[in-house]
Amino acid sequence: MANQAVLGLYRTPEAAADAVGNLQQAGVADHDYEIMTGVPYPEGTFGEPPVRHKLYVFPFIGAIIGFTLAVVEGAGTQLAYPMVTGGKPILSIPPIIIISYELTLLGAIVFTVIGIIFESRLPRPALGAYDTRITEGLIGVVCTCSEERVEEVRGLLQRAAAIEVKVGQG
Amino acid sequence: MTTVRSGWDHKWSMVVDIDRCTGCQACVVACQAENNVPINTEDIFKQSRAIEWIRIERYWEGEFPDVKARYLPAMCQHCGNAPCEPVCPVYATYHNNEGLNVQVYNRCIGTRFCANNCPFEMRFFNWWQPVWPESLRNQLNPDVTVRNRGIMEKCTFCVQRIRRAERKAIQEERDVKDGEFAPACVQACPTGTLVFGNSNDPESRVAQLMKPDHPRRYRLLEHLGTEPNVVYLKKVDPYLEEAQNGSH
Amino acid sequence: MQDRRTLTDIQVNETLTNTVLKTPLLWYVIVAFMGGIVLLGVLAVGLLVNLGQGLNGYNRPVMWAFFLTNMVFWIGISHAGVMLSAILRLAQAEFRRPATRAAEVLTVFALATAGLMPIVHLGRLWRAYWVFPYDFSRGIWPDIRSQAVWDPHAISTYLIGSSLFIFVALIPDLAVLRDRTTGIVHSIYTLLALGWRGTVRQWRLQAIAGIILSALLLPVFVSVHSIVSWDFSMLIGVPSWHTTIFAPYFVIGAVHSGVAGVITVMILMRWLFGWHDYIRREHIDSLGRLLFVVALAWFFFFMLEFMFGLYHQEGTEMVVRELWLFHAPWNAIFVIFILTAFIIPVPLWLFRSVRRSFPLMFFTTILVNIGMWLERFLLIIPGLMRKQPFTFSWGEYAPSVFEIIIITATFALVATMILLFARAFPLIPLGDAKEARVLRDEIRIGRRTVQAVLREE
Amino acid sequence: MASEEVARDVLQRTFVKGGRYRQAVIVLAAVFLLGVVGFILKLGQDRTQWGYYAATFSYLFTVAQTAPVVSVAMRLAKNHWRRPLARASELFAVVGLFNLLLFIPLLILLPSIEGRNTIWILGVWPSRFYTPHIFDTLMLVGLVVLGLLFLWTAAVPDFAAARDQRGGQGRYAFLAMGWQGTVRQWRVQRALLGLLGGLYFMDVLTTHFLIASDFSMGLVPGWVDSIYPAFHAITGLQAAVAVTIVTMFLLRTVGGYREYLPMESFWGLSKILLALSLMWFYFWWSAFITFWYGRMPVEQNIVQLIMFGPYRPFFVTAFLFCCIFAIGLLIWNPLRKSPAALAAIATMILVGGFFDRMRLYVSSWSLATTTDHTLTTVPAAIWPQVPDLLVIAGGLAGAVLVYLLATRIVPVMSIWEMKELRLYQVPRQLVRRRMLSLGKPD
Repeated sequence: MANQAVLGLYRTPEAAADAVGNLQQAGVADHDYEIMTGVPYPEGTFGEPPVRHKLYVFPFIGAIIGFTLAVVEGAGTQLAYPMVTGGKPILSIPPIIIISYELTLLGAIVFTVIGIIFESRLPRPALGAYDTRITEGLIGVVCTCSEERVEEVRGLLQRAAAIEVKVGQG
Repeated sequence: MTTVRSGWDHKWSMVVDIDRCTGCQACVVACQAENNVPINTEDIFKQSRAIEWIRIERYWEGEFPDVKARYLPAMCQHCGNAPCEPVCPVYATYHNNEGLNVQVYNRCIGTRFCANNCPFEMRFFNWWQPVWPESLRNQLNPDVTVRNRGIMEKCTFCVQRIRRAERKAIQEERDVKDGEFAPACVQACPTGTLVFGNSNDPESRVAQLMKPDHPRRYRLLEHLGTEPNVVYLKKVDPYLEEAQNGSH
Repeated sequence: MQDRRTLTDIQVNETLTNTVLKTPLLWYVIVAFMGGIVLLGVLAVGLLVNLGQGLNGYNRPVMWAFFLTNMVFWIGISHAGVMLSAILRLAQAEFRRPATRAAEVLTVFALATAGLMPIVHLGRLWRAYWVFPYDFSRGIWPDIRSQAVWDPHAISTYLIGSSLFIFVALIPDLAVLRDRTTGIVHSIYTLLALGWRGTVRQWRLQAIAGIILSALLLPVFVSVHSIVSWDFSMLIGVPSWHTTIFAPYFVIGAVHSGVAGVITVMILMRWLFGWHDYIRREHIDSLGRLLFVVALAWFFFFMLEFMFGLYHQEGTEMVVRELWLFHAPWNAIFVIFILTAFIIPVPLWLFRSVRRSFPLMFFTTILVNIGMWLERFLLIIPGLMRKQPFTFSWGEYAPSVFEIIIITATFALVATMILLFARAFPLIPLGDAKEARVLRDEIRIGRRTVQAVLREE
Repeated sequence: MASEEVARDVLQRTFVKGGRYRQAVIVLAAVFLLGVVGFILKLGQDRTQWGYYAATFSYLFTVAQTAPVVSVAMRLAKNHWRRPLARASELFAVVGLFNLLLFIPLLILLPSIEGRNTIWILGVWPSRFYTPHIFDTLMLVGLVVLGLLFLWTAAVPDFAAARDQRGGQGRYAFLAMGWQGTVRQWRVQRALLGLLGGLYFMDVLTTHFLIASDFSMGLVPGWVDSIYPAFHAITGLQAAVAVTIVTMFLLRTVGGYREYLPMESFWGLSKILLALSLMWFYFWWSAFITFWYGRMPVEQNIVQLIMFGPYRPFFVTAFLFCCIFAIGLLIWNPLRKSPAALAAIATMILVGGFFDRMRLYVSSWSLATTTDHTLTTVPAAIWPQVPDLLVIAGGLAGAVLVYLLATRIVPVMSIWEMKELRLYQVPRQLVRRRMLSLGKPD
C-alpha cells in the first residue's frame, strides 16, 4: 500500500514547532516527518532530534585514495624513466611529498562533496509533497504515513495554525 | 639508443686555456656552420636574441690609456649537476651517461624554465622559425636537426661527431682514440685554446690539463656547485688580478 | 551604527535574484564592451601561435616577463576568495555573508585566467598538455621534479576544489531560482538544484560542509601560491629570486591584493545591482580592518625580503636592488609600487570614516592592486636582467604591444566571466542573507542597545 | 556567579596563597641558584661553549615575551572567549625583566661584525659596541617596557578594585594611580590597550628578526635564509599559545579558577595552536625545499649544520614534537575539547620548542670564526656539560619564579573583563532551541 505525504505550511517557526510537537505526541516516528525551510534555522529550533550523519568519514577515504595515487604517480614516473636530472637522486622524495600533498587534499575535497550530496539524500528526482512558497519564507512540515493515518496527521498539522495542509504521494 | 659499448667509460670534457685565446671568433663561425645555427642579423643582435652556441665574451679592463681586452670563450658547461635539467617538466633535457647535458628538441615545449636556471646563460630559444637564404640551403649539415620555432637549443659538444667516432670505433672494435675527432669549435681554433676529449681516460690531453692541482685551473661560478664539465685555465700576466675580477 | 531594514524572504529573493531574473541594461553594455577586448586578446594569442613568441618583448636574459608577472598577479587575486570565505566561515564572522560567494567566484575565474598565462607564454603552446601525467602515446610522463609539473597539479586542485565549494553553497539558491522560474530555464535549474527541499538535515549538512571544505581549501590555497613562488625561488640561476622567504611572501602578498580585489568587486556589485541593503558600510569597514592587518603583515615580509637582499652584501643581489632604487625607469616603478601598495592606502585605512566610505575604499583597493602588479613585475624582471656577474649577457626588457593587449584582455576576461556568472546565479548567497536575519539580536544595557548575534551554546 | 562575587573571589585568591605556592617558590628559587652556580662555572669559557646559554635566553624570549601577543591578537579579533585568558598571557611580560638579565652576558659575548659581509654599519662608540648590540638592546628594553605598560593598562581597574578592598591604602593605591572608572577613563584605557598592543606586536616581530639574525644566523658565514626570522617568530607564537594553554590548565586545576576558565577558551586556543603547528611545518619546509632544490654547497652545509648533521637528534625531536605529533593530535576535536589532553600537547610543544632553539643556537654559536665568506666545514656537535644543564634549569626556573611572584600582586584573572563578559553574554530562546546572544559593542 502506498504511503501518503501530508504537508502542512506555516508562517512562523513557532507554529511549525507546535506542529512538530503534535506529531511527536501522536507518536509519529522521527524519521517519518521532515521540516522544510527556506532559511537555515539553528539545529533543534523546531524541537526535532539532532541530525545524524557520517560525513566525516568521506574526507578520510578521499585523502587515502588521493595520497595513494600521488605516490604511485610520483615514484612511478621517476622510476619508469631513470634519467639523471640536475644530479638529483632518481627517486627524489621532496617532489613526491609536494605532489601527494596536493592530490591528498584534492581527493579529500572531492569525496567530501560527494559525501555532502549523498548524506543530504540528493539528488532527488521528484520533489514529492513540496510547495514553492517554502523558499519564500513559509515553513513546511511534511509527514509520510500510511493511508489510514492521513486524516489524523492532517488534523495534527492543521491544529498548529497551518495556513494550508496538502496531501501528496510519499 | 646510446652507442656506448660495454667497457667504455666516456666523459666528454673541454679545457679552455684563456691564455691562448685571441678572440678571433673562428670557433663561433665553425659552430654556426656545423650545427645549422640560424643566421644572426644585426637587428637580432640588437634585440639580444642572437643564437651562438659558443660565444666570445669580451671584458674591458683597466683605465684608458692602458686598457686590456679580456676574452672568455663560453659555451654550455655541461654541468655535472646541471640546474637546467630538473626544472624541465617534460624531460626535454637530461644528463646522459657520457657526461653530456642533452637537449631533446622534439620533447621541448618551450617553458624556457631551463634558460632561466642556467647561470651561464648558454641556452637559446628559437623565437622565430629559422630561415636561410636560398643560396645557403644546401650547406646545412645533414647530421644536425634544423630546430623548429618555440624550442630551446644549446651547445651539444657536437654530439653528432662524437657518435660518428664511436660508431667507427665499434666497427673497428676498439676504443675511441684521444684526439681522433673534435667538435667544430676545437677543430677551428687556430691557437689551440680549446682542448676536447674523454676526461675519464687519464692519458688524454684533457685529463692532463684539467687535473685538480693544475695551478691555473678554475671553473665558472664554482660557488653554485654545478660541477661544470668545462675547465678554464687562467691568463698568465701581470694583470692576473683584474683578469679574475673581470671574468669572475 | 546605521539602522538596518529587516527584509522578508520574499524581498531578499526579489533583490538578490534580480541579476538573474531582470538584468539591468547596463549589464549588457559592459559585457559587450569587455567581450570585445577579450576577442582582441584572443586574436593576439592567435598571432602568437601562428608566428611565434618573437612577437613579444622577450630576449635572452629575460626569458619570462609580462605573462608570468600577470599569472602571479591573478593567482594572487584568486587567493582572496577562498581565503576570505574560508577563514571568515571558520571564524563565524558575520560580515562574511555578502562577501563569500563573490569572493569565491572571483577566485575561480581569476585562477582560470592565471592558468592561461603560462600556456600563452609557452614556445609550443599547442603542446601544453604534455605537462599533465596522462599522455600514453608519447611513452614518457612528466618529470615531477619540475615546478612546472607541481603548478598544474596545484592549480587544478585549487580550481576543482573551489568550483565544487561554490556549487555546494549554490544548491539552496538554485532551489530558490527553480521555484521562481518557468519553462526551459525552470527545468535547467531543477536539474542543477538536485531536488533540494531545504529540510533541516540538508541545511545542517550545508553548515558542516562549509566548515569541512573551508578547512580543506585553506591548505590548498597556501600551497598553490607557495608552489608558484617556488617556480622562482628555487632557481639558483637567478640569485635575487633564490631566497627562502618567497613562499610566505607571495602568499601574504596574494592575500593583500586579493582582499583588496574582493572589496573592489563588492563595491562594483553594490553599484551595478543596487544591493544597498546587503553590502553595507559595516561590511566594508570590517573588511577594511582585515585588509589593514594583512597589509602590515605583507609589509613585514616585504622588509624581510628586501633586507636579506642586502644582508650579506652579495654583488648579484645588490645590483638588482640598485636597479630598483637608482636606475630609470625601474626606480620610478619602485616608487609607484611602494606608494600605491602601502604608503598611500594603508594609513588611510586607519580612519573609520575612510573605511566606511565606498568611493574611497574603491579607489584605495584599486591602488593596492596596481601596486601589487608592479611588485610582481619588479620581483621577476630585474632579477633576470642582472642574472649573474657576467656583465656581457646582462639585458633589458620592454613589453611589446601584443603582451599589453593580452594582459588587458585578461582583466576584461575575468570581468566578463563574473558578469556572465551573475547573469545565471545570485552573487550573494540568499540563505546566508536570510540566516543573518534569523540570528540577529539586540542586548539592552541601560540606555544603549548593542547589536548582538545568536550562537549555538 | 555575580559580578561582585567575582571581584571578591579573585582578589581573595590573589592575596592569600596556599602552602603549595610557598613550596613551589622555594623549590624554584633553589633551582635558580643552581643555575647561578652553573653560570659561574661557565665563566671564562670561549664563545663556542655558550650555545646552550644563548638557546635558553632565546627560548625564554620566544616563550615568555611573545606570550602577551596572544592577548593582543585576541583583543584585536574581539572574540568572547579571550577574556578569561587575557591576563594570564599578559602577565608573562614581567618575565621580560628576568630575560634582560640573561641578555647582558650575551651582549658581551656577541662577536664584532668587523670583516663580515653584513648590512650592519660598524658602531662607533664604544669600540666593543656594534650596531647589532645597540639595536638589539634598544628593541629588547623597549619590548619589556611596552609589555609592562600593556600589563598595567590592562590591570588598572583590577588594581583599583584591590585598592578599594584594602581600604584605599598600600601598593594597590599606588598601582591604581587613582583610577575611578569614569567613562572617560574607560575610553582612554581601551584606546591605550589598542595602541600599546599594536606596538607590542610590531616590537615582538622586529625583535625576533634582530635576535634571529644577529644571535644565530649572522654568526654562520654564508647563511642567507630570509625566512628564518619569520620562522623564529612563528615558532615563538606557537610556543606563546602553548604556554598560555599550560598556564590556563594549571590555573584551572591547581589555582582553583575552574569556573572562570570555560572549555570554550581552551577550544578556541586549540584551533590557533593547530594553525600555528601547520605554519611551523610550512615555514620550515619553505626553507628546506629551497635549499634542497638549489643544492649550492653552502646551502647543503647549512642544512647539515642546523638540521641533519651533528644536531640531528635535536632537530628530529623538535620536528616531531612541534610539528608532526602536534598536528596529528590536534586535528582530533575530542582532544582539542579536553583541557587535560590539550595541556599535555602544549607541554610537548614547549619541550620541542626548546630542542628547536638548541639546534639553532648551539649550532650557530659553535662556529669558531664568523668572518669567512661561506661555510665550508660543519663543526662537530657540542653536547651539554653539567654547567650547561644547570644554566638551562636555572634559567627556566627563574622565569617561572618571576611569574609566580607576579601572580602575588597582579590578579591572574581579569576582574573587569569577567564582569564585562556577564554584560555581553545573554542566554536567549529561539523557538525550541536555547541559544547564547553575544553582544558586539560598536
